[in-house]
Amino acid sequence: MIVDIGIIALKAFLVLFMVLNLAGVLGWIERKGSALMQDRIGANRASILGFAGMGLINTLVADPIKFLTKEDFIPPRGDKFLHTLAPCMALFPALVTFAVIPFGDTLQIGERVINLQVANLNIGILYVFAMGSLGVYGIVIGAWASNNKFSLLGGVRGSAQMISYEVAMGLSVIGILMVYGTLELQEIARGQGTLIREFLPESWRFLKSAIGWLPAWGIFLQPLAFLLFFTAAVAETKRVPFDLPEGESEIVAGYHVEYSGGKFLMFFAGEFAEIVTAAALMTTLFFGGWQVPYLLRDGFHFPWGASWLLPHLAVVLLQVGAFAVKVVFFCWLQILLRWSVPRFRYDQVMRLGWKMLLPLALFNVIVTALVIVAVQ
Amino acid sequence: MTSSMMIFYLLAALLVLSSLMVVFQRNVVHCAMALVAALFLIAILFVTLQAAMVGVLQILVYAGAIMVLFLFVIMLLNPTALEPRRGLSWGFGMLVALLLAGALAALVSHNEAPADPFAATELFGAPESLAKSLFTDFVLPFEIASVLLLIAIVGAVVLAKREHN
Amino acid sequence: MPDTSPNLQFIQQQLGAKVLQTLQAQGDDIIILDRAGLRESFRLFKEDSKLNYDFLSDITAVDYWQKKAPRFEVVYQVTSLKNRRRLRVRVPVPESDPAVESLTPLWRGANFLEREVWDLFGIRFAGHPDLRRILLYDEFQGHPLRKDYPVNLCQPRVPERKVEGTFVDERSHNKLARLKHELGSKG
Amino acid sequence: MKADAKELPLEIMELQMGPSHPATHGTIKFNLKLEGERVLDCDVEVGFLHRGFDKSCEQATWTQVIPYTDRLNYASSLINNVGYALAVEKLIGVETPPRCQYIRVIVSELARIYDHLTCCGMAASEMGAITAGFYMIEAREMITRLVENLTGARLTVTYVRIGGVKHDLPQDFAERVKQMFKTIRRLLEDCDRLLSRNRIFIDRMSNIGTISQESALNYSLTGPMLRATGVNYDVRKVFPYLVYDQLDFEVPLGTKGDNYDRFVCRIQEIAQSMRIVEQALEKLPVGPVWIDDPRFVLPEKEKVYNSIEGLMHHFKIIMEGIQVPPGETYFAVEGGNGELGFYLVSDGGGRPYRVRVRPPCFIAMGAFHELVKGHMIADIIPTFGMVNMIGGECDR
Amino acid sequence: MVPLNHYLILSAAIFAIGVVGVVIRRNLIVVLMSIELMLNAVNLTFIAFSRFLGSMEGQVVVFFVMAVAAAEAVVGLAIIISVFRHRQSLDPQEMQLLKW
Repeated sequence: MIVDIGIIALKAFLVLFMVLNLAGVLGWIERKGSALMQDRIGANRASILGFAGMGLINTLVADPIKFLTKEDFIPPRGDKFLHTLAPCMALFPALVTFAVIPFGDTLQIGERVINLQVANLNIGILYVFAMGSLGVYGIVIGAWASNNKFSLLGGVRGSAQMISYEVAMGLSVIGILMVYGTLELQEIARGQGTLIREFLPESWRFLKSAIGWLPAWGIFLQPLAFLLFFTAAVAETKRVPFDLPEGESEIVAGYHVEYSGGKFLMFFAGEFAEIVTAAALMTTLFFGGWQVPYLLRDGFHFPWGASWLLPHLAVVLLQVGAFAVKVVFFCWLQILLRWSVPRFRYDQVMRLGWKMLLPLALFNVIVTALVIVAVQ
Repeated sequence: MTSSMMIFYLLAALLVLSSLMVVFQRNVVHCAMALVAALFLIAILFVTLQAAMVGVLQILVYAGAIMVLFLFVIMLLNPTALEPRRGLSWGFGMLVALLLAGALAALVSHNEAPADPFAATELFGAPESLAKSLFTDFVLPFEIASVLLLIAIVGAVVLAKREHN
Repeated sequence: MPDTSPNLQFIQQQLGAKVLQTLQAQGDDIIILDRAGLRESFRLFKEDSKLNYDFLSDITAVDYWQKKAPRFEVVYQVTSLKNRRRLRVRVPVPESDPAVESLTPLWRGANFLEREVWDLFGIRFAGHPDLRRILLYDEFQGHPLRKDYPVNLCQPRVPERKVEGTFVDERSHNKLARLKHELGSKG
Repeated sequence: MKADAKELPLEIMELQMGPSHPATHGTIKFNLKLEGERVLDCDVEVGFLHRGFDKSCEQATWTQVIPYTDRLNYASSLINNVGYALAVEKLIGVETPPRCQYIRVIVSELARIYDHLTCCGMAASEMGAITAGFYMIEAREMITRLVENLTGARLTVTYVRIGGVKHDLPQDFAERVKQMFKTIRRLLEDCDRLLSRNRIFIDRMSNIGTISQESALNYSLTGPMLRATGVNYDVRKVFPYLVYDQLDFEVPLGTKGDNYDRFVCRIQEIAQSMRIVEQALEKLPVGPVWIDDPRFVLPEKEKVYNSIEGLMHHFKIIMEGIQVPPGETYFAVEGGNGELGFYLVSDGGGRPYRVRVRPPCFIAMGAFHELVKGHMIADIIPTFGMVNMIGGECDR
Repeated sequence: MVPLNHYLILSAAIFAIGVVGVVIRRNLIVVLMSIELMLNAVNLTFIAFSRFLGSMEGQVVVFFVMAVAAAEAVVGLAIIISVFRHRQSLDPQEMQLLKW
């Protein structure tokens, strides 16, 4: 009993630690990466002994200290309680979502089998959406409590945008749920361990030989869904090109214009934690989660017959490593996106969400259903 | 007292507190936030009753969508003036509430409710079983609900649309 | 250099006594106009198919304080894009009644330019829809481009404008008071 | 419901955007009336950077005005210098030697490229396309370095003098310009891929801030703002000055008069300006860069230090200023934002009696409310960006 | 395990609080929120009964209640917006044109 609780606590601590640190690292990567893209140096004081790479450590320590030592400003006619509550509500959902994301298969130590996932809920993906839908309160409440017209505009934009894209996001995932037949994220990840040929009926010989050797990842089975999910996820994290609630050039900083110090740090960390969460979800749903292609429990089994057996611990480490690499890749992709495109306008975002993504997601669901019926 | 009882009492106390705040806070946004808290607590109660699916839907639909809509409208209208505090219907309201609570409590206490719950299986409350009853026994109400939602959407658009000259 | 050109002669014919003088300096066409019926004169410049000065380049003024009899001169630059000609119109304005007709009905672009002349010279434009100060603040006293406005004149300090609903919270008020106190004890 | 119950408008929100707002470049204020996100009315308040340019000029000698003109449109201070010097020269009635004229054309066009790069780059980065903005700023930085090499200053150059330019071009100038243009063309190609063909950018820019040809003329707009509506008015072509009539270049025109047309006009003008500079460098004649007239030109340092006549000559020009005959004149050049006119009045002394600048972006701000009315708040940003209001010029 | 009665008493209390809100508040939005509270109190009973009787039907009904609540909230808020546009007030006492 005690050991079980200890293991869960350890897992939760590890996940939180990784997410928060990755969020901090992303803050540095964003600065350095954007500098790389824009032919500048970027964060040029953050180095240790003149070695720029060490600036990462420097930044990880210096950033929070800088934020935490700044004055915590509450606008005079703002709502003190809600003003304090809002950043917590922005950070909280991004962190708790990670509880259901599997970062590896089961790990066997002696007799004990440890599921590498903090909590295995049978409604996994719904829990993610439920928590994600709470994220909007951080914005709306923060915007309202600031007693500032710019932040109010940001709050209105943010609430409309997040509700709209949640719909498209939810519908885009339905296809994945239909293919793998479960809501549990661990099961979805396991379902992506096979090859596509297992999904195809015997009679579709040509397709089987043509693409059958591909791993059965969501991206191959539901490419359109991935595009929709990616778009909606970027919109949910409120980053360029969907950063209208912030819109620093038009409504200054939108919902967090009146935030400073530690509270701003929470918004800031919340945004990066959301990026990590979105990347983890993309990985889990569409890129096999912790799966390495052709790596089964006992080692590699290639489709052309060759195999290479590995010890259990090595397999688990490989899988966890693969998950981490994929997550970091998708974080980087989102950061790359931020520095490449201009911002949408409010009505354009709404049009894209309701008139493009939603019908496409419905279309995807229908096509998926037809294909599944045909295959069976 | 078992741990489940303790959890229940904690949740119940918080739920009553937040419900009272919904009714007695003067600031509309505070009311709305209290209602969000109440809905969240009810969702947790659902989960303790092995209705995780419904609990999550509760958060998703109520807290995630309906309440945001409420906040959206509050911000849109921005009713700055606090509502007048008139004592007229206070007594009446309290009377009704007390009568109602009394009647319900009396009914409940006379009722021979089963103290021991049905021994639930793993599948009870899972998405599969909910879906199965939804799409077999309740398929007609389900369709009617979708039509209702459609009507609501159309109605809302018609009501809130600006009249163009 | 001749003091007239076919263009200027044509204008003189059309406007008659309103034209006080025509000049040609450095190749520029200049006419000095009476301020009576100014808008109608400009309507002629703008709408006459031969002149076709349909583009208002600039409006400004010059203060000839103690140099000329009507103290001010409002100067208009109009351009004909079609004929590729410029015309400068100078309108003397006396100090006793510094006002001319506004050109805003003809050119909406005259709005800001006339506001600026009012702001800096104190010449009013009759018929201007919104004659407010533009570069300077509302509480500014005098018109700085007049030659009798000293260069180094200090304007009185303007008290903070009371805006409905502004409120300084107690903490920052105390901070300010402390700061003032500290500065006072030092200096 | 009563039949006469009229629908009340929703709460109209008044929003004061500026003067310290990230998109207003620090020095302008929009008093907006909003319904939701839609702009019902916009009252432009300028003057936050007013520093009495006209009054200051009246206190200075004719030459001392030149540094003040640097600070008008500080993104294209060389054009301001050239315009002012040309106006004074017109008032005096002298003409500079050909080499000087070519050099003035070259520096004007460099300044124009600088101005347009600033405008487009800032507009892009304000819309979130920061990378494209930085590419343009990188190109701009190269021009700044070149200008620094030529004039000794990066921004407030004070390069042009009445009757000449401060000094001749440095030796490897042509070579450096060639190198620089190569890089700028490459960077502009990148920006073209990132911006001009980006769907989001096009959607944000086109059909926003549209103004018709008639209104644009009525509002006295000039420069890229007017040319984007299709009016072919470029001072360099219509009233040629310097040697522009001997150089081959085109005037890019738009059709719709929206922000996208303005953007494209400016980008194409950069290409045309580069053509002009290349031609001018090729045709650059040898000869002096000053007029040969001791009344306006300072003597050489050698003479000042070694002969009493030289010293007195220097002293007279510096202390009393150049003697400009009484009279008045108006002279306009094509500035970065349009017709940059100087109206000068001289009473015959060493100091100007009146210096008036026709500020193109001040006049453009007069039409701004027309451009943004009916659009969303977010549309103010690209519209304002493409007007390219420069506080120094607008508020003087 | 918590007995069923506890859940029923709790939901009765919440329901009563909701009724109080509907009766005493003078703000249409809060009235609407109180109605939501009452609906949730009922939901709680359904779920509790479903658990104690071992039948999924309670949960299904809650599902439908949610759909109805969503529809009701949307239409209610739309009505509130249009009422506010006409009267600039959210006080239900002022909407008395249909009074006898």
